[in-house]
Amino acid sequence: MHFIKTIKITKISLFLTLFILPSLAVADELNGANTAWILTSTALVLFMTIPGLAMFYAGLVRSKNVLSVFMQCFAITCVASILWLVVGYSLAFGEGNAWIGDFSRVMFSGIDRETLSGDIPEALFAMFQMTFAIITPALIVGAFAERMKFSAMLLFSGIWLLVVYVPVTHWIWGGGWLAEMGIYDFAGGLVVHITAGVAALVAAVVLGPRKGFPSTAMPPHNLTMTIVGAGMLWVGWFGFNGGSALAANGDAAMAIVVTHISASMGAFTWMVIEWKKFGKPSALGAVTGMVAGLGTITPASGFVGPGGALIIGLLAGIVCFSATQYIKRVLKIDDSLDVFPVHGVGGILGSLIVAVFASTELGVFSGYGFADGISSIAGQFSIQAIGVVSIIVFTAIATYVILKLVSALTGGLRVDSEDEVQGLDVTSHEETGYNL
Amino acid sequence: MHFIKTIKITKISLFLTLFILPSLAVADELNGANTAWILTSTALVLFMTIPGLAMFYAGLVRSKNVLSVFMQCFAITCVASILWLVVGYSLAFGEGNAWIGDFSRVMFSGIDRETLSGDIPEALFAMFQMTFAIITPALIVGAFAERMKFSAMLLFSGIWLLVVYVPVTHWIWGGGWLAEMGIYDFAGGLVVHITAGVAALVAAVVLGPRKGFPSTAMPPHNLTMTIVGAGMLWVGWFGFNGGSALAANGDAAMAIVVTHISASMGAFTWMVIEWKKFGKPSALGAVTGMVAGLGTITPASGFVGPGGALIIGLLAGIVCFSATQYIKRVLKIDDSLDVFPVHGVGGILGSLIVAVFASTELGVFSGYGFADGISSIAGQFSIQAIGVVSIIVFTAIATYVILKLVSALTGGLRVDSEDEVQGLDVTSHEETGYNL
Amino acid sequence: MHFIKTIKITKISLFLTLFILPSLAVADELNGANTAWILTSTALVLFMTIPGLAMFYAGLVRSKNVLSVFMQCFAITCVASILWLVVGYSLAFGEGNAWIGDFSRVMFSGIDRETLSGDIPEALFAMFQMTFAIITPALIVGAFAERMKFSAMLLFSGIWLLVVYVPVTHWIWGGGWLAEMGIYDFAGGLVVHITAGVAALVAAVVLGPRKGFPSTAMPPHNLTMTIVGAGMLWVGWFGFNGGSALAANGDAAMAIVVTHISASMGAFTWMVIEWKKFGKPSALGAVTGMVAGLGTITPASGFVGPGGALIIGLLAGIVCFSATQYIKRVLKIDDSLDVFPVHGVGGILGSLIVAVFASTELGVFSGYGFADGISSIAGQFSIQAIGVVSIIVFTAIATYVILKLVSALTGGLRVDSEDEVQGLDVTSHEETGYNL
Amino acid sequence: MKLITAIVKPFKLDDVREALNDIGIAGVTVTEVKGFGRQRGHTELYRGAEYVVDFLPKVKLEIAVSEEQLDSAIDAIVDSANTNKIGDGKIFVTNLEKVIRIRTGETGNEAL
Amino acid sequence: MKLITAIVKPFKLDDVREALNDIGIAGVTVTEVKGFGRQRGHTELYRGAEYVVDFLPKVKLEIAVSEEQLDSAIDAIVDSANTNKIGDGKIFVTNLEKVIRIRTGETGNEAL
Amino acid sequence: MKLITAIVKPFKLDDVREALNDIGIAGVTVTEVKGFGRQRGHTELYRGAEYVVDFLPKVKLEIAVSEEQLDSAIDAIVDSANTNKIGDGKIFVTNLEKVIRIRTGETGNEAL
Ligand SMILES: Nc1ncnc2c1ncn2[C@@H]1O[C@H](COP(=O)(O)OP(=O)(O)O)[C@@H](O)[C@H]1O
Ligand SMILES: Nc1ncnc2c1ncn2[C@@H]1O[C@H](COP(=O)(O)OP(=O)(O)O)[C@@H](O)[C@H]1O
Ligand SMILES: Nc1ncnc2c1ncn2[C@@H]1O[C@H](COP(=O)(O)OP(=O)(O)O)[C@@H](O)[C@H]1O
Repeated sequence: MHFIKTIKITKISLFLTLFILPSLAVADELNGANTAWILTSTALVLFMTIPGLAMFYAGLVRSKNVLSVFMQCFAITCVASILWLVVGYSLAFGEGNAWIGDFSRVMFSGIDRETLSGDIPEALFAMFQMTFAIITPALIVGAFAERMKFSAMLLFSGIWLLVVYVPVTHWIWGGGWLAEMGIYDFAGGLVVHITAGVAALVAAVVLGPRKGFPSTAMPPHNLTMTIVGAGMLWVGWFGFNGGSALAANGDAAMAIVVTHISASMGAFTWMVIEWKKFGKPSALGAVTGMVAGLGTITPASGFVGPGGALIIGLLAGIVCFSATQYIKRVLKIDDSLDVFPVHGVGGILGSLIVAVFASTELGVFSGYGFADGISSIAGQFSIQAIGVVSIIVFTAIATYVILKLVSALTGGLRVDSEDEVQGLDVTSHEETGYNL
Repeated sequence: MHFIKTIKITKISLFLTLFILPSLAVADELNGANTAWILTSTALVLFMTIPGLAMFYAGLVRSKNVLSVFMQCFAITCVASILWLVVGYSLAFGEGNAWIGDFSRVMFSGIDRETLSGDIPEALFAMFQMTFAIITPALIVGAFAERMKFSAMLLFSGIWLLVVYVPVTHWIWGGGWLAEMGIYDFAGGLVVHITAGVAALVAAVVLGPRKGFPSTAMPPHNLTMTIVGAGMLWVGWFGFNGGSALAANGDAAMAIVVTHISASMGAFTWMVIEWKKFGKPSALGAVTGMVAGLGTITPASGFVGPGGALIIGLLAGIVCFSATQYIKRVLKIDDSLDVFPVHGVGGILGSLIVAVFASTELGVFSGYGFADGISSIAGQFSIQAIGVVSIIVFTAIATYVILKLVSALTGGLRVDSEDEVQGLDVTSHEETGYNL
Repeated sequence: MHFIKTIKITKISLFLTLFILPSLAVADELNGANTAWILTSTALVLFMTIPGLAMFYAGLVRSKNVLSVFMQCFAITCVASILWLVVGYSLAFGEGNAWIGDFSRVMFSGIDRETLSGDIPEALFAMFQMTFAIITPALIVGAFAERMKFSAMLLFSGIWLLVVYVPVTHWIWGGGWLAEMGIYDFAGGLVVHITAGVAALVAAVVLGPRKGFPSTAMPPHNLTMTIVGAGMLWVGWFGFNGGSALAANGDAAMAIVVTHISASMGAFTWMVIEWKKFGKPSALGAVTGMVAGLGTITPASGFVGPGGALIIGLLAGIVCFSATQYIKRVLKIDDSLDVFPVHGVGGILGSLIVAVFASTELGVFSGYGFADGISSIAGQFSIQAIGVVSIIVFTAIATYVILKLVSALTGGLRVDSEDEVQGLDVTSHEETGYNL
Repeated sequence: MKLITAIVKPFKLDDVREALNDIGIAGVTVTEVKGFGRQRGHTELYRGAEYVVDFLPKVKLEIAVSEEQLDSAIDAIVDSANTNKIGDGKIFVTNLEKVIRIRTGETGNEAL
Repeated sequence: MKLITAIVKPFKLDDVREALNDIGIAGVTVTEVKGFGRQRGHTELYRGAEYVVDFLPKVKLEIAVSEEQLDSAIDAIVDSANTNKIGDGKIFVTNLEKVIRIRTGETGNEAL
Repeated sequence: MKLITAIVKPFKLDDVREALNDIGIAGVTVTEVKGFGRQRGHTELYRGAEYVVDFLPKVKLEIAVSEEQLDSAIDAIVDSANTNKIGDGKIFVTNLEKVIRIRTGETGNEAL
């Protein structure tokens, strides 16, 4: 996204000017309008995690674990923010090399109120990026909900942020090796959704299923909470994708249009599938399809048009629906809140299919062209495929290792079986969600 | 609103330039600040529907129907968005004639990232308008809640959007016959609230009351949800009315001021009436008065001042309170969540009274003047009255015909009586809202 | 904040130009970008009160009083808005003298759509300030929740707004005597949090504890509601502190960065303290620490850097945690929802400590310098201390007198004991929160 | 004295109470319960995970009556709660050895 | 053995439990119920639609006791739950034929 | 006929129902209750205010059975609900004088 879009103009020089040495970009002037929009977008993306995603997830668990999910999302928000300030931003967006940034921005040093990144304050750029660094580990929570130790969860999320999220961000948005290749990831299909989705799948397998899965029914305790959270995610996503234009202009507007259309189409498609297949469309299905549509359009949102978005939303609904059934019913993996089939699969789908719908030659389904120097769907597709595969492999291995390490450090990743039965709210936090 | 405000300057030419052929408006430059504010406003108006309105309504029904209301709001959001993209926007804002637009913008064709509408991207204008096209049919949900078939609801909403909302929008904001007359409707008193309110009344009558109405008590199942939704509506309305200025300037600021004042005064008035009449002010009363105040100020929000807003809010409280009592207690019509007495009556009141408080000669209650070429309250009032009456009549007839048609297509508009008793959540969506 | 930051440039003249006689500031031009951001910020700050703070508080009471808390927050919103329009803004920001404004802006007279305040519309500045005038009395609700008469509450809040909030605002942001001294209060540590916190303590003492306190357990009835409200407060605070820059620039960006960091650190610290002290970190603890971090950074948010914010958040967690324990366990004062220990103590802490971290000589913990003409931590600190002490004393005395007056007028501040047992929802509002 | 425990469909509660009222019985204590029996529940699907809801919401009425009221009370309940559909519920009768009104200390039929 | 079923006002629950505790009875099972009786409910208004809430929230305590404990238990409940206001509730006593503690299989008074 | 009232731990509900099913008893009425007994609750802390939750969530099963089914039903419950930990719960048996199926008016064992 951020990086990629500008690099198309004068690849290396702009890169240096805008991102690595922003304080030197004296020639550039602050653009107040763009700043206003990114300030807003930052609030919107934070809103996605708290309370949006927290509610979306918390409504899906059993009522004895509702606070534990909220607590995980909140604690991750705090820890990720502090880590991002201390070292994360610097390692992700500091110049460094093709693989990792450097320590030039540790504690946001060198970032003054006047320092710019492009034509917005660098403090704002770093803050906007912080909200992405928050939501990504928070997404993984859905995989290990209702059974992971709070201490292990915290340690895992912090390490994972630095070891997985930060380098991948550098590769794609920080001028790293995938950026150099011309990969397309407007707002985080690879950086956010694939990393989170794959980590979720690995975590679900390593932790094992919840006690009783899949024989015992574990229906969502409060679907109204989940739907309200879904609504907030939808709205917040305007900041996620629209803000990734880093400007208040037609790019941002079109990003919002395609985002919205894909969400609508994803939800509608999922609804229709359930209607056909099970006889009744469910509200949970509709909002799941919506999230699938949003996740899938994310990497493509700056590169495709409304027609493309319609197809992307349609495919998101079909593919993510099938993936959900497959993981749960066939593989019987307890990725409890379906993080991988929705975000992981959606992210993969979107990161690949952007190569098609970015094409300017599809009539009403056209997009806005390929990366600099690339002239065909196949050309763009192969770069996207390289990115997808390498990030899947890297994330899977790194996540596995981190989990094993954390397990060793905390004496096991899971709470003990009795606590799991009684619920994490009381046993881990000495609280109960509801006393109605 | 959008259209009307500009037409005052150089009526036809500007109209052509800004709205019908925006891509030709090459002379105009993108205004980043206005774009930033309308991007934000778009998010705010979507936020009004999901989760705002959905929560407001869902809290008012019985707990066995809570998900069905959420599902209706979500499904309408999806369907209205897709229809707006495919054909709705083009028919509403395409040049066309005095009655309807054309097909020049089908699938947003001709809208590029650089295309402007006035000084903001046309993609953004179309998207902002899309959020209005979403909330209008969603408002009607309150009338047929707890008893309408999901399939019939979906079909009705889609057809109604194209047959009622789209042409009325064209008449008023798309340069149609009412626009030509100089009608005032800043943010949708006629376009949104009267159409939705009247359609609600017709739907309530055609569908008939809920089983048990009015003898059985049907208290709101979760007023906290309703109040939270009300808060979101209030905040979101800043985007609805403030965004309708299509600029980040004093007009937007003043629109927000009067919106806020009318809401405060509407809520306060309703509260006081209940206090006097029933001995106790209720929270539901307060938020209902707030919505009445918001709905009533909507058509007037760009034309009146804070003093006028105070009076408008006061009248909104009094008139909508009386209307609610009348419809429910005297006429015994089961407009279940009071859509007509609040939105319909509020919309009518506001659309007429703007003719008074737009006057610049009322001292502290003055507004910002009449439409171009009109010089008296009576002059403006007669135009407003023509608009109100014709839109009421058109909406009522069209809604009735659509309902009959949908009924024929879906084998009856209502779920069967046993399903109604058991609740729509389980019978239509195979889910339950709460498993606390 | 607003005032203070500009006064540094050319103290008195700018003051006159920008704030007292804004309509004369003809030389200044509207800045659309700043307007866009303050429009957004205004929505965000309203969002903090409704539904944010209302949910935060309502979740903490027992379910029989949930609507009464919502109702109090909503009614205060209405009344404060109307009072602000009628006379509050004029008395706070009208030129007047060192102690109080004047009547030049009564009913916003003289404020046209073109009138500017600095480079944004004055209508917007007045509206933005209105949202601060709403949240401050609403914060006090937490002290007398579950037992105060609705009529007494309404009367108290209205009078308190005019007698306490309005003059203090004038002293600090309206060019009054503390402004003249060069006091630092970027977004309302003194104006908002100290006044509300001290008033809360006084109200808790004057009203006396809830029936049963402290022997009977009164656990929060819905912590999920509280946490969701907390999330909204966090997001909305970006508008509160970021908007107080009155511009979309690096100052706003940095204000958001330090706000976010302090919130994260406050929450994290509280969590760790509970973990150490009680064995388990609680979600309620985490969000309380977050609010403490936010309240504490508020006065400092435009003057300190991210390093300073980290320390401020840490101290907020430690100090406010201790204060909570002390008030509740040692003093046994039933400040029911801990308004004083969190907001009052946080506000005091932040208002004093800004004198340290504004210093430019603390390396990575540096801020952006002292007020005009002040050159040392001690210098700034003594001004801050004068402000803190005088506002505490003034607020305490005035609040006490108002409460006694209101008590006389309404025949006692509390509902009768039976109504308290049955709950305020039914006895004061004839409603119940939940019929699940 | 006898204690009647009746398990009926929730939407029949008002009818039953009215029928009891008509024969002069105003005191009833009601509990929301889950019923398992011949009548089957339904299946809910959450993202494809099946969840068989095998209980049905019912309400339980407990009514203390004097011997004389017993038969008319039973008849009143049967008549008003009957929908002729499976799951209409049951009536159980147990012997009540003692009844006391807390407010007054009255016992026996007086206390009903 | 006897089964005492007491219906009392919710805010009296703690007092009753304490009173029972004082006479050596620690085991109680409590259910939230809706009570209909002489005491009248209230009317709620939702946008002018009246809703008569004719039930009152009550709690039901079930206490299995030995014959010897019966009278003191009844006295304890009456004393602690009494507010001298209408709606204070009732006590019902039925005969218990058998009591079993699931954990140990103990029966009779042992199992209480 | 007898009425069995069993108080068990919530997570054992499914096991108990299955065990009853296995011996041919399908009808059960279940209530969520709060239990007080030997087993202790826990303490919750809200911003330092201690709140002793001294009750434990339990479920109460009511099962009407014929005399013949009584013993096997009791055994089934004891076996399936037993975790050998304190708080496993109790079984109470009372005499049922009458049972009526509302739908058909059948009485006695037929009605079960
Ligand atoms: N043996 C029993 N003991 C206790 N409750 C029973 C028993 N059998 C049925 N019930 C209750 O009665 C309700 C209705 O019974 P069911 O068998 O479904 O239909 P019917 O009443 O028509 O025979 C059940 O849901 C359950 O609550
Ligand atoms: N005949 C009855 N059978 C069962 N429960 C009863 C009966 N009469 C009263 N109750 C219960 O006792 C409660 C109190 O009874 P009520 O008549 O209101 O006052 P009082 O206890 O002073 O006589 C009722 O709310 C109801 O729950
Ligand atoms: N005397 C009693 N009367 C009614 N219910 C009881 C009685 N004693 C215990 N119970 C119920 O049984 C549950 C378990 O009892 P408890 O004493 O905790 O352990 P155990 O079942 O191992 O003896 C309690 O929570 C309560 O619901």
